[in-house]
Amino acid sequence: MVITGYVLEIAQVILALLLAPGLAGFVRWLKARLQNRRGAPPWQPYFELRKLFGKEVVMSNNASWLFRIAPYIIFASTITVTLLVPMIVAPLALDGMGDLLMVVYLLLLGTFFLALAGLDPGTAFGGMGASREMTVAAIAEPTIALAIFGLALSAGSTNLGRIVTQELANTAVTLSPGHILAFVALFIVTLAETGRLPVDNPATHLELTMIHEAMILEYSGRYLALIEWASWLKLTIFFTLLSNLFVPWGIATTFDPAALAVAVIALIVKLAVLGGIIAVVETRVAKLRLFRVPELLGASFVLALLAVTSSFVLK
Amino acid sequence: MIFFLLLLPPLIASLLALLVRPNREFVGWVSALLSLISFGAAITIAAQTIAGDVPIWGLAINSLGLEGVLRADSLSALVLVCITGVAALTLFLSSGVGRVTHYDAKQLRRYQIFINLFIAAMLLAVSANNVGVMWIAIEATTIFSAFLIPLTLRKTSIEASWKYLLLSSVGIGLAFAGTVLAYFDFVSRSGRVENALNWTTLMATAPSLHPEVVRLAFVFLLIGFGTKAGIAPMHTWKPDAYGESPAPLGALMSSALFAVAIYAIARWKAVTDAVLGSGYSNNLLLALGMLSLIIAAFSVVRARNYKRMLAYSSVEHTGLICLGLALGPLGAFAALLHLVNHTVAKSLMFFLVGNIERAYRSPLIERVHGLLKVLPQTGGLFAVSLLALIGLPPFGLFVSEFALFRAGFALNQPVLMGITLVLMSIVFVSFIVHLNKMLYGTPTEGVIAGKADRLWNVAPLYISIGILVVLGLTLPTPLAILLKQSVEIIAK
Amino acid sequence: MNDALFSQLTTLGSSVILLYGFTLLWRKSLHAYTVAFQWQSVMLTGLFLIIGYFGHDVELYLVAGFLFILKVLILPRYLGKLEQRFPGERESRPYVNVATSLVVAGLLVLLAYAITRPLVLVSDLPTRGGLPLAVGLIFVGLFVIITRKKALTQIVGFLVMENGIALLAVLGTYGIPLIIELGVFLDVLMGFLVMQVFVYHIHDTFESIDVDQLNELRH
Amino acid sequence: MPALFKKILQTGIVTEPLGPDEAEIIQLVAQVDRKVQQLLGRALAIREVDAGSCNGCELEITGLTGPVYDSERFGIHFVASPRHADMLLVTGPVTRNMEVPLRKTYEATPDPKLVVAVGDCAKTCGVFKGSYAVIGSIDKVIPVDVFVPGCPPEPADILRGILAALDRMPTKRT
Amino acid sequence: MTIVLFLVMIAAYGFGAFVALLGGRGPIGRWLVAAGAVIGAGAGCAFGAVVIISGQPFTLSIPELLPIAGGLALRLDPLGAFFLVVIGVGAIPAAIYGAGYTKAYENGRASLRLLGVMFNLFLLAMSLVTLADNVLTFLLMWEGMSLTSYFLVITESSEDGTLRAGNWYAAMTHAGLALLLAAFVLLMNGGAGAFADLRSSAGTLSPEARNLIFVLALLGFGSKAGIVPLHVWLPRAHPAAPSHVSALMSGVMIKLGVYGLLRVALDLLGGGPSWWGALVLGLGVASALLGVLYALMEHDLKRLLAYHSVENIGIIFIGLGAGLIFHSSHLMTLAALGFIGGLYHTINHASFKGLLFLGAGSVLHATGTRNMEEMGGLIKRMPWTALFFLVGSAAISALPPLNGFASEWLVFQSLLGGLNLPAPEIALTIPLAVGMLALTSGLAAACFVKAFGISFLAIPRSHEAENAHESPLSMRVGMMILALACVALGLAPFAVVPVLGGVLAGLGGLPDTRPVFTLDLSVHAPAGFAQISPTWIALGLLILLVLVPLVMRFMRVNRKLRVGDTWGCGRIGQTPRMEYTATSFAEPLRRVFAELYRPTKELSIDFHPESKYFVKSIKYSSRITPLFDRVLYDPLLRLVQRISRQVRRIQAGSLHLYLMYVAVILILLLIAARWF
Repeated sequence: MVITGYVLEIAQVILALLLAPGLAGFVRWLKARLQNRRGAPPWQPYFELRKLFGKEVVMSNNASWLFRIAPYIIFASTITVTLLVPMIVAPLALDGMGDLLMVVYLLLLGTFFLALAGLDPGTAFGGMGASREMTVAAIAEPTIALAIFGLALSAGSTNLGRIVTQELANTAVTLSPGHILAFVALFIVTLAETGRLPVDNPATHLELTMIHEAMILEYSGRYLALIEWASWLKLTIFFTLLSNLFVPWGIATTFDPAALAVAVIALIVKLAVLGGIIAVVETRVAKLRLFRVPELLGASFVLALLAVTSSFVLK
Repeated sequence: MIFFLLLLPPLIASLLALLVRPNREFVGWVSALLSLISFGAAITIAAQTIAGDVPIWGLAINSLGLEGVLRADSLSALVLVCITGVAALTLFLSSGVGRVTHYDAKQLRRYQIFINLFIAAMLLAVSANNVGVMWIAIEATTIFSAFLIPLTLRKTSIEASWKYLLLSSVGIGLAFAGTVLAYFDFVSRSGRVENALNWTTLMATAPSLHPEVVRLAFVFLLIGFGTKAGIAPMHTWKPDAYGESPAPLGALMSSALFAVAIYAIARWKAVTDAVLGSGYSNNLLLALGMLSLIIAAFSVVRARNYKRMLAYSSVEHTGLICLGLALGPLGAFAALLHLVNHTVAKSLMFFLVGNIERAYRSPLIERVHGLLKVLPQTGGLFAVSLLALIGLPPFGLFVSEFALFRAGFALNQPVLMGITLVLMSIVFVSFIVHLNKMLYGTPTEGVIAGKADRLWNVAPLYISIGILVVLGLTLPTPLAILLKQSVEIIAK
Repeated sequence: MNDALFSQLTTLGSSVILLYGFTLLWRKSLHAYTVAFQWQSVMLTGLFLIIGYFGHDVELYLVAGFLFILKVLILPRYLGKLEQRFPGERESRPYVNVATSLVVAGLLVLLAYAITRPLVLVSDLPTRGGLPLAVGLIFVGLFVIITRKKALTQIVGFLVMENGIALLAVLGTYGIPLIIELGVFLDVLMGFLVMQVFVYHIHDTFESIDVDQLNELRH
Repeated sequence: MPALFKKILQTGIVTEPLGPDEAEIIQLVAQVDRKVQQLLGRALAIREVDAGSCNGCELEITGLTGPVYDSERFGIHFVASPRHADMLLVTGPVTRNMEVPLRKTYEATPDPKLVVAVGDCAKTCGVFKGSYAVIGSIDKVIPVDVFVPGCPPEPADILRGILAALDRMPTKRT
Repeated sequence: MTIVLFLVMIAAYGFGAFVALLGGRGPIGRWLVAAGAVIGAGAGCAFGAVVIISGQPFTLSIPELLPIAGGLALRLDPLGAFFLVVIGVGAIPAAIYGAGYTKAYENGRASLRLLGVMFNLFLLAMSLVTLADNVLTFLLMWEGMSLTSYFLVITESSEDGTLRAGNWYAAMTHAGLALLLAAFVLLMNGGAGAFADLRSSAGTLSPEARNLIFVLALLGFGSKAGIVPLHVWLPRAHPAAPSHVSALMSGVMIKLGVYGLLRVALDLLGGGPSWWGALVLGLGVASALLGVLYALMEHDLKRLLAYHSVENIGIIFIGLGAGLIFHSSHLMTLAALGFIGGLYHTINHASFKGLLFLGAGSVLHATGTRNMEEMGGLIKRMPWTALFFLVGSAAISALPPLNGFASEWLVFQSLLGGLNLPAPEIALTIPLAVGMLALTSGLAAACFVKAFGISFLAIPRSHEAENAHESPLSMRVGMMILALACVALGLAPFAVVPVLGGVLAGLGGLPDTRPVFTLDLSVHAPAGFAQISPTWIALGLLILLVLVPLVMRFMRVNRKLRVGDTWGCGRIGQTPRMEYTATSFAEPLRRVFAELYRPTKELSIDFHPESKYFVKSIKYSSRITPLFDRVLYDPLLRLVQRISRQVRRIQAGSLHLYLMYVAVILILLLIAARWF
């Protein structure tokens, strides 16, 4: 039983790694369709990864060892997060290894090194990207913390496994106003953290409007592959959090194969739905000016604060 | 007998200086050595009072009022030790004693005559039992010191002396009026008695005196002796006189003379309290003490002249001591301890300032830079003693200020103490700022260290620092007893 | 009868002494000040004698003698010397003009009356009526010192104040103990001498005995 | 918002389907696909370099990314950095000022990489020939795999050129 | 045993100070001075550890000294012992580092004698603060600590601005002492002031008095700790002081403010109403946020670090505030969690901030500048320093698995416990604190990306940075010790948390929480609320960091790597002027928080005389005056100056006026005496 748990952990990581490019590709495909284009197929990102792993790396002569280890740290920290996020089964065997705060800070670890790597070659764009990325990350942080608080308030824990099981046990919580507000707040943060419109345009070619892309302009080959993969993984993680923490239905609470199968399907469906929402949103909205982003995040903070307050009042 | 050992040495020294003309170096040495005898006598008196004796001496000549005219209880002993100690230090460090001097023989002669007379007058004031004699002696200190301020006749020194002289005379005149009023009260109650002005008699009669008269009398006395002590707003002579007087005189005036004036106030306060209870005098002292603190604190902020800055520091400490005296036995203890500490620290300060002024030929802060480089000994000592003066540990003033605040808060005066703390912080910061300007930076052009900065020449000052540290870390038992007994005398 | 006379005499004497104090306020020449002080001291001596006589205090005669020597003979003589040294000096522009000075002095005497009320009530001496006048004289002396510019005037003011204190002492207590009195005289003399020396210094350095020139030391 | 999506639904996909007249392309894609997948997958990242063009070619290249031609469906997309690129799409004659940048861009691109020169100018310098500001054709500065003729070439031509270049990939592998 | 360690500690510091007094120059002199400090700190550390482990307090009383208020009384209980350990943790590396760092002073730039004496005495005074067991002893040591550190701050007195920094430091620290004096004297209530007496009599004080004492103590200790708005000395004094001294002051000394607050509020007063905690919490939040916001705007590396000290003290205070709030509601386990979070952050901050200051010192040593805009590319020239600084940066940004995360997690958890509070008005402020704490840590990460990225990465921005060199071994060893401490403290919260629980047990009625926070490789919040294991996370990260390249190799990923020019859109040359600067890095946040910063801008354009369309030169400058300088200190200073100008008029030079004062006061007092 214990071993099954650990096997499932590893299986979940592999599943996440496999799903992540597909999710990104799906969003892109859907966006293309919404732009009345045919677009690349959803599995296009897999090809891109494969291509990038096959290419050489060209590194700036100004860059240092930090530039070379950063992709591994980013990738490793993101995978570590997937060890903690219940995707198909809750609680996970390693649930006690970390809680939501750990998740957030592990992701921040990745962002931290990505920003440093952006500064390392000494280009203006890298610095610009790093500066903006850290600004957005910092301002998004309070909302995340409050959303966590809100969840903890209703579930009585910040460990993800317990939040999920608690909610499954008490479904009334799911549709409470606090929960919904927290969901919206976290959704906005997801847009910011994963570099989606209206905060950042993942498809831009224009350096001056970039955030995430600007930092990785110097990366190539396998390093770029790792970073891209990690960022898709991050998207998947946020989607999983949004879906499994707020709408935990379908997730397995036992290691029963049938339940697990249902859970995988449920997960894919939920990710697809969220991907669809993102695609719709990205089609609908224009990119905000950088200095309007704090207003958006401020709004999400207020939503999260309301979420916590209403949860508290209703408790 | 012991009083002769106390009072005669300075008189002899003065006489010697008068007779030997032109002045020779040995006069200085003799008077310095004689001062040690006085110091020894003061210590002996202190020892006697600690043992419970109260040395007393008088002439039983009828109708002269000289019966038991000299008396030294613990309070006197305490102040006497302070005075003789500072006097010894002063005389050893005076110009013309083994040091280069910039005075001519005539000036040195005058200096030796009057400084010893000045010391003698102070000693007499403190050892007098008769408050009239005390008054006379204190008035005499004004006169003798006025001769000393303008050793070299400059415009500013004359100005300072005149102001000092007139303010002190007026003040002391008012104190005399107060004394007369007290005597008047005594007489109208108990008739004319020759030794009525004896402190012991006054204290014994006090409970039956008329409160309304004593109230008035104490105002005159407080203003009068307060002028001498430099309580605001009668402090105005201090910056001028301290700024213009030669270092040894500054040292004596700021520490010993100040102690004498405080002594007189404390004595009269005891009498007043015996009549009126302590509330009345306490309120007056608190009011004037606070005023002194306020004026001193804000005057220091923008000080430009380091000698005058020290004068304001004196005003500040006057204020503190006034507060202490007004804060019951605990406060009186703190005040007296502070008086001792201040005596040591302030006298020290003036010698250092003298060295600095001689080297830099300017009393202005803005002209003094790189003190630590130019005069390493003096500069270092100056920094240390300034820190001691603003109440930093491990120096005595820290402990006595702590005791003062303890007394204040214990008496439920948090607002007053709070204001005091704020004002003291202002003084502290200002002093640090001024000190930094002087200690560091590129040395001012054309400054010569001279011999004054040699280790040997400042060695006695290390003793002062040592005393301050000892007082900061511990309280020697004899001193503790002396203080306790003194407190019993002035605050019951 | 005797007491009443005594009382009237002392009050009258005190009043005259106070009036001599007022002289300082309306005259301008230094010489007039010296003279006023001299006469005031004469009156004071007389008062000492009266009180000595009525109060049966022999000591007071002695004190009166010293007083006469010091304040009527010695001090005016020195003052005279000083004013001859500086012939041009007049108290021409005091800080407070004559009229105001007189009004203020009057108010000060009134104040003295108010303040010394307890003294008068407490004392049962026939001389008590003069006590307010004595305190008033102290105030007036102080006022002169404050408002007059010449160093010499200030000295005279100071001496007048001293006279006021002596008056207070003699009226209130029939004189303080002799030895103290003598000490006081000595102090006054020495103090005067010092001041006199300084007046010369001031004149030598500032070429005038105007005290308001002494304003270099400030802050 | 509903209005927008209504319009999206009404418009439908505007990307032109690969009709029978593009059979050649279909074939090309099918041929190249197998060969190059090992190297570049079905993903080609292009960095466009304007070495001094009159912007005619750029207009056509932009057309390539638009909904009608929609090069993305082939897995071709344009990137912001040569570091990310597999192919440089160079236009115009090389001007004096663009010589070094062009070379640097080439150096910055990781191997394996391709160069497609678009337009007549790239080969012949066109009307700019002989200008003091022009160095010469693209291949004077960097090795070019395929030239796409035309002034300007149509998007389909460019696409064809890109695919032709891909065909050359295996030979460049060393 | 303990007495031996105590005496060794005193003797070693004394020895260090004595050697310094003899000169302390040359390699041997400097090493002997450092040896005194190292042995002293080591003994102190061991001393503290023994007390913590045994739980037996050490006591020593010398009634002959300070007889005026109960003699010199020393007692080391576990709480003091913990801080003694913190001192050791900061002091040992700083001293080792200092041995190399002070070589630069051999040329007479500063007095090595004064530095050595004060350094050892400073450590001694700090150590004795933790031992003080009565009021006067405490104040004596406290002021001794302030005084010695003041001299350390002005070590480089010939540098511009050092003395002004010293003035600020002296002013703030003295104001603090004044407040503490008031607080303690009120607490003494006329007694002798032994802490045991205060503890037992504190309950008898009136609530007003207790409140007053608490507020005074909070402000007094807060001024040392550097909470907003009393923090103004930190960004001034830290840059001025030699770097190993900054490390000590920031890493250790300001923590004694925390110690004092705990000692007074929790131990002596035994806790109080919940608004005490709320006040501490509020100040903590304000300090954390303002500290990091102003840090972001700094490009002086050491000033930046100093502002981060304000931030971290804020975080510690948030923990303490939460603890006090829970304590007042008798939620003792949660209270313990808050205090543990605060204490844990205390030792963590000591290690990473010490490390960062030492790193900044190395940079200063190598480049001669503290201005980040003149650095860059140092990672290649001083790789060790860069590595250590990176560790410190990651730790202070609370990135797992380093130590900053562990303690911030505890603080977060204690705040999340706020939902258990019975008082809704305070419970509702807690979410806000959570949000602000999160914002703080996010901004801190941003700030350290800037600090590390601009200083160490990319191309050198100045000739000095170009020619920078790695620091000598002693300095590297000093930094290494602290870097290892950061890692160890981050990996072993399961070991640290129970120890802290033991340290707090019994203070103000706190229970022994050792059984609550269990002892496997993870840390638990109370009642199974949450659980993390940084140890496992670190292991996971480590495995993945090895595994990912291995798998990549196995999958035959292209492993070629070519080094080429930086891609600069084809520009001819890449020069430092093209890099992002510290100022530009922080620009977005500066705009976001413009309301707070209120930058003043100055733009002067020099036009060509012929036409204004031709610009000869443009000069742009922008300055930020910190909020409290603007609204509090500048007006205050102006007020003092104004009063001072008025008061100085009293001494106008006119004798008549002076006499008038005498007459007026005489008459006033006579009237008062007669009728009032």
